[in-house]
Parts: sequence; C-alpha cells; structure tokens
Amino acid sequence: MSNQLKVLLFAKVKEVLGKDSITIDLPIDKSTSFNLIQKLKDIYPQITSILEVSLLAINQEYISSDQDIAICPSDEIAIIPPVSGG
Amino acid sequence: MSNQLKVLLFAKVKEVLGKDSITIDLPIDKSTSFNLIQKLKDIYPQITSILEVSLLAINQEYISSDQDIAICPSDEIAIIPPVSGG
Amino acid sequence: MTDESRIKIEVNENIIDLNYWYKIVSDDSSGATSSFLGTTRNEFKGKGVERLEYETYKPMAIKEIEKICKTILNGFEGDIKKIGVVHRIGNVPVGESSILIVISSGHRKSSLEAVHYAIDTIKSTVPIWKKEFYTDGSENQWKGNCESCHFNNNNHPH
Amino acid sequence: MTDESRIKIEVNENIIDLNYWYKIVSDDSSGATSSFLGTTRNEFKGKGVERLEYETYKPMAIKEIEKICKTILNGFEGDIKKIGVVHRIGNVPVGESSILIVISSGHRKSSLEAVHYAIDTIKSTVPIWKKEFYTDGSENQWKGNCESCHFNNNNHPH
Repeated sequence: MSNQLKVLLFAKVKEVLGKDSITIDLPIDKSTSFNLIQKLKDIYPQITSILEVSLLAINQEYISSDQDIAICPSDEIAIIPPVSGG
Repeated sequence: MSNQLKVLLFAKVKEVLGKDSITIDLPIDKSTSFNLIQKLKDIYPQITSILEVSLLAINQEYISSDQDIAICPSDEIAIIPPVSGG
Repeated sequence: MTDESRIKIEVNENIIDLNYWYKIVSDDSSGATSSFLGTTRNEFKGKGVERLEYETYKPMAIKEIEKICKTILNGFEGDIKKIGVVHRIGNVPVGESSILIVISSGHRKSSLEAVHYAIDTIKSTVPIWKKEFYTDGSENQWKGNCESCHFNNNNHPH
Repeated sequence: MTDESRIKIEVNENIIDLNYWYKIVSDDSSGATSSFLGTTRNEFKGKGVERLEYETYKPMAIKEIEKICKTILNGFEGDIKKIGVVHRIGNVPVGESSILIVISSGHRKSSLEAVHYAIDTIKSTVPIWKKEFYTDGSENQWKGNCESCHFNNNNHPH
C-alpha cells in the first residue's frame, strides 16, 4: 500500500521540471517529509541543489527543515524555493 | 547713536504682541544678541517665558543661545519659538 | 474594530493605485501614514534589467502576509491603525511597482518602524518569486532574497 | 545630476497631491520609494481636535529643509536618488495632511531610514508652528514639538 502525494511546484523547480505539480508515491508507513524530499532527490537529481535550500509547506504552512512530519494524501504539499518577493 | 533693529515675530510671540514685527533700539556699541534679548524682556515682560525657550535667527540662520553675536540694522532678525511643524 | 477590518491585502496582476491604498488606511485617529513602494530598477550589479516577472503561491502568500499584519497590529505599542499591502504578480517593467505597503498609526514612530518590519519580513517569508530579464539578452535568472535563506549555509543558488 | 535637481521642496497652502510627489522622485535607477505623510488627528490627549493652523517663516523654513535634504543625499551610503518634501500651511482640518516626505533610493534600507531621519529633523529644526483648535471650544493652543526644545531645561511652554 502506498500514498499518492501531489506536490505543487513553483519558480525554478517548476521551470526545471516543466510542470506545476508532480505526484510522488510513498509507502504509507514511510509517508513523511524527510522521505518525500529524499524520494524527490532520487527521482529528480536535477533539482537536488534547489531542494537543499527549499522548504516544504504543508497545508500552506512552512515545515521546519529539521522536523520529520507525517504526510497524508489529503494534505496540500508544496516545495518553496528561496522566496524573492518585494 | 543707536541701531534700529527690526525683529520678525512668529506664532505665540506674534500673537501675544499683536504684530508680526517690532523695532528695537540698541546703542551701537551694545548691538548684540544678548543685549537684544535682554531689552526684549525689559520692554515686553509678557513674552519673557517664551523667550527663555526661543532661539534668535539672524539672516535665516539659528544663533546658538550661548553665543553673543554682533547685530547690524541690515540683518534680518527673527525670534523662533519652539517649532511644531510636521 | 476587528483585526480583519483593519487589514487589506491583495496579490494580483493590476497596476498599483497609490491613492486607493492611502484611502484604505486613512483614519481620523491617525496622525501618521508611512509607506514603502518597491519598483523594478533598471540594473542589477551593472547589468541592464528590462523587466521582472513575479510568480506566487497565492493562498499561502496571502496567509503569510496576514500573519505579518497581525503581528504588526499586536505590536508597536498598540499604535497601529490600519495596514494595506498589495503585491503585483506577472510582468513588472522598469519604473513600475511590484509592492506597496501603507500603514497608518497614531504617532509617526510606530508606522515608520512597522513599514520597515513589514517589507523585511515579506521579503523573507512570503511565497512570491521573481525572475529577472536582462537587456543584453543574457539568460534570465530566478532570484532569491538573501533574507529568505531558510538554511544557515552558504550554498543558496543566488 | 546636481544636488539641487534631485531635491524638490514646497511650503504652501495647497492640498498635498500624493501622485505628483511620487512622480517627482521617480527614477529608473530606484528600486525603493519610502514616504511619510503627517495628518491632522481627531484628538490630542483625549481632547477632540477640530483642525490645526500652521504658520511659517517661509524663506528660513525652506533653507532648513534644504539642509536636511542635502545631508540625506550625502549620507545613507550614497544610495539616495531623489527627495520631495512639501509642508502645507494655513488650516488643515482633521483627516487632511500637513506634510509629505517622499524619498527614492537604490535599495530599501536607505530610503526607509532617510524618511525617518527627515521627519525627526524637520520636527526639531524647521521654523513652522501649529496651533491646535478643539471641538469643545476650549482655548486654542500653540504647540511646541518636544524635539525642538532648544534649551536643555524643562520649562518649555508645551
């Protein structure tokens, strides 16, 4: 059994991957933020360096990069590269 | 011989004296900022307390209150009460 | 007044209308209105800039700006009256503006400091990104504000 | 550009036109425009205020504002582009504005700090005075900014 996690993409990550969202499969018992980021790096090595400086947002809230959080398929997940508004 | 010094008045000083300028006579050898202020206090005791916190401006430049400066009749002299612009 | 009625936030593609936003924050009990307007400059480190292109994760951007506004209303000695923040998205050519922050307060110090806090914090936390396009035709660049380096290391990509 | 062409100062009875002053300081090399707008509040220490009346020693006021503007152009890491300052004189009813300072700069920090410096210094040195008129009919009062206590004693009349 695995979770299908839809991940929203923005800015350089969106541009490099050429789409504004991707779906990642994670085993239900491994459905956490750390594992999601590791899987993203495995599948898309071309965004590894951006992921190093990006944060995850879950349900429109930043997740601290040193915290491993459980993720459900119903969560709204997004990769937030360093922001540059203003 | 004396100097006739025209002094411009503003704000509360102007209001209390009811005019926008006054002319003060000072002996030529005593025509200085200290003597001018003393004479103003002598003639118009009703503005003494305002004069204590005001500055003189000569030719549109502030005069430090601890400096005794020579004044000529051609100078533009003004009493500057505490300002409140903005 | 509730916090909500004292905060107005927009993130959209429209040209920013200064008078509209000053009216939004006007208040008879306010003696001071401070503001910051961010504009596309014609150069970056000596390179000619033609325009910026802004992108956003809009619902989260609005949430993050709301947090900043609420922090401001609760701080600054309770002297803040109203806050308006608008961020333009899409193409912003040189000379046009991407962000306006306008804050009214009883006395000047609080809104002056609140505007400074607002722009610093918006630049570090709100999910909005810009891409710089150059006049010499060289490859456009996604930017990252130094304030937004989420990780304390030096290998950020800007 | 000379210093003079980068500074615009007015002291007059006109209603302040926000857009005009933002246009005055606009500059393609500017990424930031910060401003301060001072407005007549409806109360002073719990007393209802109806209007303020401003008076000035105009030629000296303009000279003093010029000094402040030149100090700003020479400071703030040379990052200041243009400065606009307008002070309204005469009657200014509640909700209307008496002063606008608008400053453009390359980066945000310099104009944000320059606006703060400008309003603090204008309030302490520029020969402009205001009289406060109250809604309860009590006697109107000439004001003195705390910043302008020329003498370091405590017997100032406000």
